[in-house]
Amino acid sequence: MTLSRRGFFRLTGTGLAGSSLAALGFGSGEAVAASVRPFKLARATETRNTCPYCSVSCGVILYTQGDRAKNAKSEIIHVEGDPDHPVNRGTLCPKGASLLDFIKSPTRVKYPMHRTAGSREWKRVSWEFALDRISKLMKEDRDKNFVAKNSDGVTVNRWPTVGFLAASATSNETAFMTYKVVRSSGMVVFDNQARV
Amino acid sequence: MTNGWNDIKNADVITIMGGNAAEAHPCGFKWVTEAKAHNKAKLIVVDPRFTRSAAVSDLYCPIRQGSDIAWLGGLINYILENDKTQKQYVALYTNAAFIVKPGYGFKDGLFVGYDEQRRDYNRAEWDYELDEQGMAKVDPTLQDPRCVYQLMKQHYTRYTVDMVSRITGSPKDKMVKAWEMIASTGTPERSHTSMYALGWTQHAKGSQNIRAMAMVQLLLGNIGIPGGGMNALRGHSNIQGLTDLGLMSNLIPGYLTLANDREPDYATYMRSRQFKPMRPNQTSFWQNYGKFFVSFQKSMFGAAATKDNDWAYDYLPKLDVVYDVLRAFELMHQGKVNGYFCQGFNPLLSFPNKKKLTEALTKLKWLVVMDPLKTETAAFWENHGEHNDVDPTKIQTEVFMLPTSCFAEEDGSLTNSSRWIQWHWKAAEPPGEAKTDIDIMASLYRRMRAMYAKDGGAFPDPILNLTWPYIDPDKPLAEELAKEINGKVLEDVPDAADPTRIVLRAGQQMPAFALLRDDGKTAAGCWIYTGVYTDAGNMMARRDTNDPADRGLFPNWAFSWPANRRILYNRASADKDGKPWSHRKRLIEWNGRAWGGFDVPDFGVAVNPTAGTMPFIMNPEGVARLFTRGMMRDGPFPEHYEPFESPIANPLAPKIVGNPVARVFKADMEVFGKASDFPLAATTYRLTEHFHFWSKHVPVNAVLQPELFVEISEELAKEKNISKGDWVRVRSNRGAIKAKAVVTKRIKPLVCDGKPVHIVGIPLHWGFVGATKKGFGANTLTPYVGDANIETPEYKAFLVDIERISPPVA
Amino acid sequence: MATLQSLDIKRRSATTETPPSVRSSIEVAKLIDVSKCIGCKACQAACYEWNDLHEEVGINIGLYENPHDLTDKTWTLMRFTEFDNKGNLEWLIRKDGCMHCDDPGCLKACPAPGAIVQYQNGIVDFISENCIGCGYCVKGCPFNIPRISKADNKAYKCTLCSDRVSVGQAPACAKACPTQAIYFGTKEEMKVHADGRIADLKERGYQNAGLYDPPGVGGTHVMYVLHHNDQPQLYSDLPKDPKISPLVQFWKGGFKDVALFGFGLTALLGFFHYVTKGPNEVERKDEEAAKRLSGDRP
Amino acid sequence: MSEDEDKNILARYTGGARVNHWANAIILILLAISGLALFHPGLFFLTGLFGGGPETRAVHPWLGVAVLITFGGLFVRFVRYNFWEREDTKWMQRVGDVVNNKEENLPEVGRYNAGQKLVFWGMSLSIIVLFLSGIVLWDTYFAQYTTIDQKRLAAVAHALAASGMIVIVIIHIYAAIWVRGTVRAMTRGSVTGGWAWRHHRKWLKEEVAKLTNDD
Repeated sequence: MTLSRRGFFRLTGTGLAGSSLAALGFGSGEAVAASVRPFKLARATETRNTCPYCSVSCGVILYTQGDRAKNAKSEIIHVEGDPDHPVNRGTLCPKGASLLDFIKSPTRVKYPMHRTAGSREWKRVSWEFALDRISKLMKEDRDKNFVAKNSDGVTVNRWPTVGFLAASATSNETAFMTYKVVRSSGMVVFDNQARV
Repeated sequence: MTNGWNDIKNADVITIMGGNAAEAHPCGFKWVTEAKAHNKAKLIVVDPRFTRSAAVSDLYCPIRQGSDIAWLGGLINYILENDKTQKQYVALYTNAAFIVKPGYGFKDGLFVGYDEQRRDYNRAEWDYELDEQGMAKVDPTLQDPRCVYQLMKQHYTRYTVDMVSRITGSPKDKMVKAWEMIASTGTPERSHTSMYALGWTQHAKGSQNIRAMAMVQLLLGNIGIPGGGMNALRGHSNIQGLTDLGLMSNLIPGYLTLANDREPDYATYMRSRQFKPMRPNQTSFWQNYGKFFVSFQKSMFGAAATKDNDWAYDYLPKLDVVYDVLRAFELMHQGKVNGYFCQGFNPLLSFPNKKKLTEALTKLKWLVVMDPLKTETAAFWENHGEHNDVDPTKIQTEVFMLPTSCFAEEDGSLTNSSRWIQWHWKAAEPPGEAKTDIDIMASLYRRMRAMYAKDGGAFPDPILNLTWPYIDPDKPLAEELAKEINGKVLEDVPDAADPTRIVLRAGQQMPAFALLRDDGKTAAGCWIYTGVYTDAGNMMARRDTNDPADRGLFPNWAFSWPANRRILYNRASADKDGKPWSHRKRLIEWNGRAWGGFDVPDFGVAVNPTAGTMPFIMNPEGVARLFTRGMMRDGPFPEHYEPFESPIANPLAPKIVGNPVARVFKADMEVFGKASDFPLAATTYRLTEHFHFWSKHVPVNAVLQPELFVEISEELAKEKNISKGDWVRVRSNRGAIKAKAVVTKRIKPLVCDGKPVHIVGIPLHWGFVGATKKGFGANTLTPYVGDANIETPEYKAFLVDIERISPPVA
Repeated sequence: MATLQSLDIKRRSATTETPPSVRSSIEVAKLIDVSKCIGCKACQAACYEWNDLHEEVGINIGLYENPHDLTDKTWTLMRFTEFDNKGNLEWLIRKDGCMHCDDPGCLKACPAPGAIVQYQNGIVDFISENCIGCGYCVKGCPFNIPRISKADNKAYKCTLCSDRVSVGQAPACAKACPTQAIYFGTKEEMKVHADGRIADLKERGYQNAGLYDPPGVGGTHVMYVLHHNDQPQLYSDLPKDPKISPLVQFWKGGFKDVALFGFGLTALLGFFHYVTKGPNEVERKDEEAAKRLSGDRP
Repeated sequence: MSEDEDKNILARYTGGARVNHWANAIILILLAISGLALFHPGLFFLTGLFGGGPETRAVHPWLGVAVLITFGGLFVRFVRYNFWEREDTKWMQRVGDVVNNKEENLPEVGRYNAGQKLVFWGMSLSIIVLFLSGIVLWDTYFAQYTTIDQKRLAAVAHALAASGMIVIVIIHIYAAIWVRGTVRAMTRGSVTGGWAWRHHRKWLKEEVAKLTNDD
């Protein structure tokens, strides 16, 4: 072991007595507990995913508590970049690095909510109620406002009075499902975020 | 992106203009730093603000927002005047040699054929002269005064250094230095990449901004080359996928288009879409349009789509106009829309003119918001003081807020801007009772279908006949949908030469889009995605990190559309004989029998280059277009027009206000502000700490950028007596916002047309729900005007005024 | 005591002497290349998330720095400086945080045994259960890094993710950094890498580019590549030649031993005085003299 | 009190003064112990007396405040006897005789001799310095009011003043032991006439004169 400059001072300075004691076999200094925080992901389950924010689509690893055993509820406890991903190679931006806080955001919606005309408040409703009511509203409007032929008599089969704004962070599979449902109904007021 | 994120590392010169990659795409920007570190690349940043991209650039050139075409036109002029083009590439791979009709002309800022009443052009004369066989005439010497090269040269002679500097406010020395650096890549050994995003698209002439740089890239031979290309960085994680899958007002998956009212039947529809080659021996790939359309219809309507009913041609709606989002809200504002769905989208903050949007939503009978987060749109009827000053009792809209899962709670794929389709896996259950969007859409459809089956109603056929091949019809699986998008064989397809041999067996997943058919024997939800889920499995889930020769292509990582190709137009990386232009920039080459190399060739694998087939196989010309014919509504060459709200008159054509064919509704035209009332040039943008209106719900990001601010120069601050941290009010003719002031050296007044123009920067991330301090939407200020071609709103250039105010009472 | 080799302790606060260790491990370092930093704050976000820190949402005060200073929950902070370099604007963005000095002033100042330790790999870590919250580390630090929490009165600062490094991972900030402006490895490797970066910067016109590894504190395990290494103070007052303050050196150096010696000596002198000169006792004649003086009054 | 039977007894300290002194003394000892515990690693074990390191850190400044208050009481009580006089300088010049128990060579001393006065003023000064520097170091409440450089200076001043004070206290205690008959002044409030004659003759004379006048 080479003796660094600092080490030299240590030896010659106030530590002289102690060092000498140690050299004589007196292990001075009480063993005070000092250990690092345990690595918090040691046995967490890893799931590969893609950052939902921008179109770089960085690979991320979601770490969940629980080993998927029946009696352990999976809970995401950490998100980190996927080092294998060719584009981000484990790195993340400030949004990606805080994805956990997005998943756990206090303003996430957890239950279907409904606001009636003129009301000042939300009311929690059941899925059954919400879906029944929405599909009924849809059919009502479609049956009333569907344009089968235009003024020139050309078959156009469009439904111009209800619109759908699709997302731009949902999966392709969601997108295709949405496309099928929206277009088969004849809806034309249909767009996504690509224009903005 | 024509290329990909990793490929940026191969560039020698990188221009970030019309974007701010370091802030908006930090992990993609990594490959810029890699190019700088390992390829000795130089980074140029052209932006009104000295951004965090500029902070690590080699050259920063300021520019007034909305004057990009002038700057790029000057660059084109510089390249042509100084003879910096990559000559063989331009002569062979572009339409430089094509002869244009004699009727074409340009005068006083307008192309020939302008109709002021309709605010539109008659574009008939913007086309090639054809010979007797219907083939375009060319002059390979580029000397004919009516050839594209000469017309282009003539068009851009007006864009002198003096004129460009006068328009843009860019200092001449920096501007010319940047041009010189970019033009240095007009050689086979060097490449230049263009990285842009909404800084170019969010203008009334957004498409032409991009085209102008595309022309530069073609002149320098940088398309199809490693480290080159036109790279749209794009916005959301799956904005590429949503567009690919046709979730836009006029699209069918795979960039097919909906029919319009003038196309009553399938034959008429196909006539304007199956482009015939315009030069001998060209591919004109869109000749296959029918195969993609029929396969799509089979995927949608299955057995109900038959040859006899024109493949259920009438099941899809026809368009009288394009119902883009600006029109959607205009119609809503007029009371013509009754119900509206917002799926993971927050239009109240995303679209221009918030006041108009609130009025429009108020006129809806019902609104359904599907989102993991509580959005401002869902809460548009809630009173939030000055941040959303409405009276709920006066709003009669019925609103549903449906909780959806987020990315972490579902399986599926996303398509990034490199066109990589990547699969992701679910890690946990969604909170509370939240459901996936797939389940919600399926539930709505199932209820509709049941009602139509039972009670009938308006044209129930497409609803009743929609294919629904899912094991659990109420809960389709992402994998089932992925297989559907890929497509499958419906009936056995025998070999044309040997009918005993079955090429495609019924039930099999489609292996490639080249095998799709227009006889109803194949189905594919989105032809460009064919290959994502074959019989070999889920190609999107591939995780092979091998990258032969460090090209940055990663051919077996996930799947890249089309056909797992990583760099579009890669045939152009080789010369006419199929030899790479340079060893350093090689991608694919002709080995005498076939094309091969690092990437999947963007070309017929067995097409001998000596046949004269040119690289741009999607175009009927076979070459890339410097002159776009009538494809763009606002001109075959990009021309500089001022923003609709501009501090100066257009020095090139002072009488013309804005893009002469940009889409403006009448009432919106009336609320444009004048420079005399609103003398400051404003622009909106994102900050790296936030993602749109989403991350403000995230506590960590709220800590990193907690409160709305605007950025102004020290000079303007002095003039207006504003110090850093002061409260200011920013007004446009449409509204006013209050914000904190950030006074910075990073914004400087620019001298344009002889007078100083002050710039006000307005970040857009704040609203009235979330973890950040409440703030005003930047869209309180922005004008409601859309790009001439794709209707993107002009968020990047408008006029405001600013004043210091006393702090609001808490 | 930590058992992993990389976590063997080299020095421990307020311990008269740390026993010499049989094992020695490789020194690690984090290299922050300011010339590649885009100020995106990913490092800051990653730090919050990894360390489970929930900082308060603040306000804007006309700056990009948020929060406005390091806190007990913000262990790293991007600091922004706009520098007009003869007409060419430069936006100098520095990631501030613990430098993990080889001669740590905090450790020197700390009075609580084992509250601050320096591992063999160079990481200077605060062991919270031993911390008494006196704030001496704040006074000892030449970079003004540690902060005392109002919640639990303990000192906090960057740990260089000692928990990650101990299991062979890079610190959270280094892993997150999109542009490799933060690089992590052995100190030797980081110096070699820095040489390459400095050569590149010189080629791009930054003649004074260099490595900030200040010898005044024995070098650091967080180093900077600076375009203007001749003027580190440009980067939000990064000290030009940091060292442990002479006042702290005096206070925490030999003085404490001298003082104790002084106390003992004083007492000892008294003792020897007593045994040599004896007590000063009142004698009978004094009492009588007093009586005389006062007559017969008691 | 048979021992005192043949002696004159003089009152020296009132009950209040004694309570004040011992309160101050006890707190000061605790203050010194807690301070030393944080001052030298070798004495850190003393934090155990206070319940541990954080508790010691927390209690020390409050003890300081208590010392300031109790010493303030002593200061008010005794400051008037501690102004420097000409004899004190003379006394100091013959300090060698003091040490060698040759009091006969010294000038007559009033209520306090020069050494005692130095202890008084030394303590006063140390406590002022300790209090002021202590405030600067008391981060729990006052961290934001000073710069780090000021804090460093305060830390050094605190350490120096504390060391000085501890030396003075040691001398003070030793002097009380060495000069027999002194301790009772603070335990019983009185001294013998002989003690006063021997050490504070001028004071004795003044006291006697006062009594005479009272007659």
